[in-house]
Amino acid sequence: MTTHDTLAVPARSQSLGRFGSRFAALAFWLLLAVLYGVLRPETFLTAGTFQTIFGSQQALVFLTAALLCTIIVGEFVDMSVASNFGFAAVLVAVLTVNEHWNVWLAAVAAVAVSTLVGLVNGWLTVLLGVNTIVVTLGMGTFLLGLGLWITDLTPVSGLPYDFAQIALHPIGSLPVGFYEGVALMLVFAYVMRFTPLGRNMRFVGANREVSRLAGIRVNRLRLGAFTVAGLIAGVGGVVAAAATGGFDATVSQSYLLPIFAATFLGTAILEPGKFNPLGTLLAVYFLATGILGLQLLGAAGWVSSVFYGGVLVIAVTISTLLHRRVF
Amino acid sequence: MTTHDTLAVPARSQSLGRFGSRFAALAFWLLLAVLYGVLRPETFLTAGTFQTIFGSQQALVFLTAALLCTIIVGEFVDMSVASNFGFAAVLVAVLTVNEHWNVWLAAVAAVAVSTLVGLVNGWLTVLLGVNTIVVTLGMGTFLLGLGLWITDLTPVSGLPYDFAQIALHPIGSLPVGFYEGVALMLVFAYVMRFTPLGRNMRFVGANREVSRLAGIRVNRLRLGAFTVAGLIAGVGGVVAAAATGGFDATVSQSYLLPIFAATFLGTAILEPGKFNPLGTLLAVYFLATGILGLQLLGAAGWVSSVFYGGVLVIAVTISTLLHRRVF
Amino acid sequence: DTSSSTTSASGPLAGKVAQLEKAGDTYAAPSEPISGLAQVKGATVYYIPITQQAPQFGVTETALKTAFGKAGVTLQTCNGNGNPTGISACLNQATSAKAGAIITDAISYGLAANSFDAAIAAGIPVLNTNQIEDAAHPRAAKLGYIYAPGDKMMVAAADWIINDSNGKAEVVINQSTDGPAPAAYVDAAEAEFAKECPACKVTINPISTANFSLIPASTSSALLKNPNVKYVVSEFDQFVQPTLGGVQQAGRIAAVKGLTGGAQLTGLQMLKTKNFIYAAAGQASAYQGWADADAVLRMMTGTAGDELPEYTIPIRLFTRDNIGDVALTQAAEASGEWYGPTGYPEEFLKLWGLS
Amino acid sequence: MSTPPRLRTGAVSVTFGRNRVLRDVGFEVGAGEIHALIGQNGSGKSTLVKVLTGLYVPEPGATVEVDGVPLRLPVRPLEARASGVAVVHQSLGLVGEATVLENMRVGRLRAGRLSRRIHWEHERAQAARMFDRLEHHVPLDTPVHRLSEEDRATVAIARAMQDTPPGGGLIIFDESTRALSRRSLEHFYEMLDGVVRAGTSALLISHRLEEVADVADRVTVLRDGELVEAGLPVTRRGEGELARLMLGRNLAGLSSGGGHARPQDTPAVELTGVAGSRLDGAGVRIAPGEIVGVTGLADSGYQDLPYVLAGVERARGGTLVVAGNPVDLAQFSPMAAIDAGIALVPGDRERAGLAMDQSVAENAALPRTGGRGSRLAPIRRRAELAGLAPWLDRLELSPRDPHAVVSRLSGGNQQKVVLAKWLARAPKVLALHEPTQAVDIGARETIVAAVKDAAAAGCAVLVASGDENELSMLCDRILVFRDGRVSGELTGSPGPDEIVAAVFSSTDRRPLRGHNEERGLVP
Ligand SMILES: Nc1ncnc2c1ncn2[C@@H]1O[C@H](COP(=O)(O)OP(=O)(O)OP(=O)(O)O)[C@@H](O)[C@H]1O
Ligand SMILES: Nc1ncnc2c1ncn2[C@@H]1O[C@H](COP(=O)(O)OP(=O)(O)OP(=O)(O)O)[C@@H](O)[C@H]1O
Ligand SMILES: [Mg+2]
Ligand SMILES: [Mg+2]
Repeated sequence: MTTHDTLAVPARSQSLGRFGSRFAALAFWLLLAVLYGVLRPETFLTAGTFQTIFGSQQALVFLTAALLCTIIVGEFVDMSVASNFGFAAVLVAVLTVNEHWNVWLAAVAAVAVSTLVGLVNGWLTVLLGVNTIVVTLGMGTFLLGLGLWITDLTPVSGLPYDFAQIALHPIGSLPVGFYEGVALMLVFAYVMRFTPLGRNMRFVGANREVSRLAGIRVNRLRLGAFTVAGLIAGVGGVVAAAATGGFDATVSQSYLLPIFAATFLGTAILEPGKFNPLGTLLAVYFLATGILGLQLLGAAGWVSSVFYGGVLVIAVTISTLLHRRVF
Repeated sequence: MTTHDTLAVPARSQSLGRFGSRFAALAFWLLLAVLYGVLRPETFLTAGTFQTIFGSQQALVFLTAALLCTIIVGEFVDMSVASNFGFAAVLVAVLTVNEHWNVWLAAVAAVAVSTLVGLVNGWLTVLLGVNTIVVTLGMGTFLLGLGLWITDLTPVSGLPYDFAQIALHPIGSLPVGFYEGVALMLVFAYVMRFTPLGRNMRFVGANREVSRLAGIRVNRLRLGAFTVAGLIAGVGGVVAAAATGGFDATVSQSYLLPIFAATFLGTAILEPGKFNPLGTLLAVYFLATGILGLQLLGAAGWVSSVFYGGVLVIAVTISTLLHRRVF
Repeated sequence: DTSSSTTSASGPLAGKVAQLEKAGDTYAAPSEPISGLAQVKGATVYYIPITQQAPQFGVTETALKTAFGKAGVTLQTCNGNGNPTGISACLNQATSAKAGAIITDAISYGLAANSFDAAIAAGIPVLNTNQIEDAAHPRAAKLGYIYAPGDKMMVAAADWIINDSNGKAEVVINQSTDGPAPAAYVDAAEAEFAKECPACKVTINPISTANFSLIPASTSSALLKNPNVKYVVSEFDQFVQPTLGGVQQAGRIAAVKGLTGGAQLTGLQMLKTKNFIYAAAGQASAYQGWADADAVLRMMTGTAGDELPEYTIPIRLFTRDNIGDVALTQAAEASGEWYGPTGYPEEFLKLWGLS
Repeated sequence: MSTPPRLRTGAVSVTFGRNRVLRDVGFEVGAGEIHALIGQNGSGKSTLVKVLTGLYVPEPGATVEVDGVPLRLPVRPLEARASGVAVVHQSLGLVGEATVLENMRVGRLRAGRLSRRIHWEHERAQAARMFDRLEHHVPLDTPVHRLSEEDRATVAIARAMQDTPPGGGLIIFDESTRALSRRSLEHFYEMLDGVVRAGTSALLISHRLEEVADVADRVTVLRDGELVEAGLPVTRRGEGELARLMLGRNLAGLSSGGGHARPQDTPAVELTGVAGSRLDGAGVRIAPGEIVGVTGLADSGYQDLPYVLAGVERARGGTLVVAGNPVDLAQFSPMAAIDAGIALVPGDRERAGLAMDQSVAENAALPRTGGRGSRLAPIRRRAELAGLAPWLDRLELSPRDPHAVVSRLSGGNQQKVVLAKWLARAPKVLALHEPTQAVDIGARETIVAAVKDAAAAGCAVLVASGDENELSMLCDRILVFRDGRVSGELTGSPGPDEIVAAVFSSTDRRPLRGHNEERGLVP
């Protein structure tokens, strides 16, 4: 990594504080793993643990990627990604199981609907100028209701087994869904770091007028970000439905806090103070590690919330303070 | 109302669009009530309906008031109010039922803890400069976990009957909790409209640096806003626990969407484009009316989500468009 | 609320209700002993309740922990969080950790069919408890079912209402939509009303764990639509408080009697303090924990073959009449003394050759 | 015993990270004087002001006294106010949507004893008193964004004056006057003169040395965070001498006018009949190598011309011909303009010039990745940096670090980055709006030279400015606007006086303030 391939790197980028703020969270992750390994070698230090941590977070990876799309172009938090994801998941299940569509056709239809939802979000926000939170919160609640309606408030399941292979087919010891999520984030990171598109996105996020004057088609980019966010949420929903063989419309709401937690925690990793795809990916697995370990130690269900909340505040506070001290 | 007591009111405030955007939502409310009355006179046009609409929204009124405190001074959405409310509610129940404290003492302790939580939020945000969403989201998740912990993940109940009177004592045909919520919002509206404090809050929300140079103690005001938000959430939680005789920690999460929906819908009522206490209060009852009517018409549980989401987007979009035309 | 009500001794189902109000005399235990318990020592069994939010699973979990402790088996609990994704994650975690066995509680097979399939394919015994047997996945060597008495509890509540109202009640049942089993339980209650009380009118109000905030509103609108309703049943304990909120909002708290199924300490405390609840049906969740442990040990050791013994989980109806004799403590709840004599752990241990 | 000075600072030092920005700065402002604080970009002027307003904490040992009474450090804004110190924020610091009355009184509003209500009659009277003292009146109930520029300046001064007791106190202006047109500036100093005559002091920060020479009684000079001169009387010191004090070297004669116009058959740019929000039939022809200025009164519309030319503001009608190719103005966009080789340096740096949280290099490279071209081919960062380096050297960016975050640069250095960003593109047409705002006189020279070099290389330059000095330094000819169209033309490298005369069509360019000697105020 060269020093000049990052945005917003201060002059003294070699300084200790800087380094600290960049890798503090990673060091803490390692420490956590070692700690659990020492405390529970027989259960934690097994292939099963590894598989659980890395094989179970696909939904979160897709959801955080969708959230990042719009956050990076400066739209404050798209509250509809979770519902959109959930709607795609129930839609593919309902169309296949209740309406007897071909499952692949149903999957394409579900992704198309999610993408359209993203486009409508974008249209309302970008072209009509309605507040982002209002639009996405309203759209999210609306979709949740629709999802409950088409499923009659009950979980729908019964997707065919071969369809499940798009999520579960094992490669090495991990399901293919893991690689899909990682590939998505790597592509995202590549775009952000190395391409004009990524730079344009960051600038639109930082200052719309400056970007417009530099010839960036700001509104198109923002609209695109909303649409792609819808697309990613839709694909994620379809993969999640495939993995469980069905879905329940209300599930998506339980992702809201973890999505935000992972995305904001990502701002404390690798590129402190900035939303970044790889930091977010690491944050997802970091949180999964912490919670799994605590479960193995025998902690009860409440511990995951305490952990999510505590780690988020502490990590970002430390990162903020270290980051600030450098200057 | 004198002409100079408004911030951000344009000169042509008498114009039709202006008037429209101010009262469009109210007219729609009236229309809705008439419609339901015509469709279901035997059930909708009863005292029971009236009682249900106005006697059931205390929790939302307190929660939206808490959210407004920080939004008005320019902090983007305090995500912890719902959890803080829930924590106060379970704390009073746990202290009284499990720990056998005197219930009034427990209530005071719960409110004190909530206020402290608000203060910590403020300290992290205002003095350490950590991102508002991170702090409040993290704190909210953390409190949710703590609430689950102290209740062992299950509902706690058994608060004494006379304690319930602080929420349920009937005055006219409505419980006293209704009047408490309305009084809170009226005081809030008075402060915002007539006092120096309210004017200072709006200025801090509009431009921190200018306010600081004008001699407003900006950080103190922001810290105060967070603390008062915690206080209001705590009082609301205690009242809610009194009403049901106990509480369940996870319930608070289900308020998240309604709080935001009502608060943002409030920006389309009375003072378009601005967060305002009375508009929010009306939005709360507006949403309650709509949902109750739909339920009386026989719609299922999903309808409330569709209604919340749909009304939010449509109302704020119309308000945005009307408002825009005026300028 | 101080208006008192005693079970109407002259009501149509007085005898049946009186029977339901009594604690049982014995807990049934299987007769066959288990052999080869030594081979499962050190194994880890996963316990996956649909949500830890419902109090009864905590009681079962405690009993399981005690029972397995005696057998040298470790218990690992994983919260299903009330949704298929969470449940799948738990099942997958157990599968990749090569669990000795998996016990699911109140989770229908179809909710996470792929993950159930995967666990069974990996050779892990799966015990599906508190559920209806899935037609597409019948019991087999690696898949056992223990049926829950949820229907009995709902029927008990129905019986009490029929008796209390002298055969002419209007009832709202807040039915959980979290899976097919709760619907089946309420169906049983409806059948009981149809059979025993043709004059009764039952309204179903569907509610769900994930939409807690909607429960008060939908309850109060159900009451507004049916102004003569005198009884409101909450299917499980965790729904009592929002249900109560709905009754309060409709201004009907004085006129309506509340009931709950799946009663644990919370509901019983409300019963005792005469807060809204008039009757509560509960099942012996502690005993269920021992029964689950017994069944799983049989599956793990191969003692059972393809057939598990029948376990009957006792239920009891608590009312304002008999609640005075019930010790409302966590210890009492965990011992199972509310439902019958507390000697059953000994009997199980005897079967396991551990006493 | 002599009376203590109005303001005395002692040994004020400020360090950011490892960067010592102020070093033992001690100076005094006397009663009833206008005291100028000058220095190069990044010399620490704003930092000093921010110490006085309490935003920055000075290192231990610093002292700040007002009328001989020491203030606690770090300064509490309310204490400073109580002792009579007021600050006028950059760009005047008014909240546009609020009314004049609210802007005047916020932070001072008093609540009724019981009701806690604001007594608007009292507040109104207080505000009106200030306008009486200034002898200028502004409608109290109008939102500030509806006011004319002059009235806004009046409100800003009136607001600051509330903190100063009549005949006492100190008002600090940190480049507050930067955006004011000549007419407003005259109005501004007329009012300020009245205030200062009554005994109030003013501390003035400005890069317009002409302004300083005209209005200041004494001057304090900072260089690299250190005091060069403290309280030097300005009497008869010209701009040149002030510049020498500031830069520590002689400026090679203030240049004026004279590009390298190469009048040819085809103009590089030809705008005709442009109609827009404020424009009504405006037009301009610029030959390759020519530098053309446009100016006029504040609402004459001249400021819109560069934005129309760069496709940023949609014109309702009119034609544009670039290098012989006609362009549809109604469909014109920034992207098309960049394709056509047109670069715009906007006037509002914070809003339209730079993304403040990004680095210098990223900002400068943005035009390369905006515009047309592949979106997914990797960026070549090394090449971008190499292209930027010479411009950083030429414009003397300080600190000269391409990876520095822009928000940490001083205002003038930020302006240099905006220029570097567009000059490095080697545009065919350069549209500039107030290009040398906020930069010190030394940097102004280099910027002027850079623009002239670009012109010499064949670039056609349009400069929109209300600053007659800037125009006179840059332009070959100047078009004066009135009512949205060109009303007059000055050719042959016109001087500042000529420009002002043409704009205001009254012959006198009044001095900003009567000469010091005449007032007899020189200590
Ligand atoms: N918050 C900050 N963090 C780091 N460095 C800063 C900060 N603020 C200012 N500086 C640096 O301090 C120095 C002095 O800046 P200051 O703004 O006081 O200069 P100035 O004299 O006002 O310049 P200008 O004439 O351009 O306005 C500059 O080098 C600037 O980069
Ligand atoms: N509190 C702060 N924290 C960080 N950076 C700051 C702070 N205050 C100011 N700066 C930065 O320090 C630099 C100097 O700011 P300042 O307000 O002095 O600009 P300025 O020199 O007055 O601008 P101009 O010359 O355009 O008038 C700017 O880049 C500004 O963004
Ligand atoms: Mg400055
Ligand atoms: Mg400056």
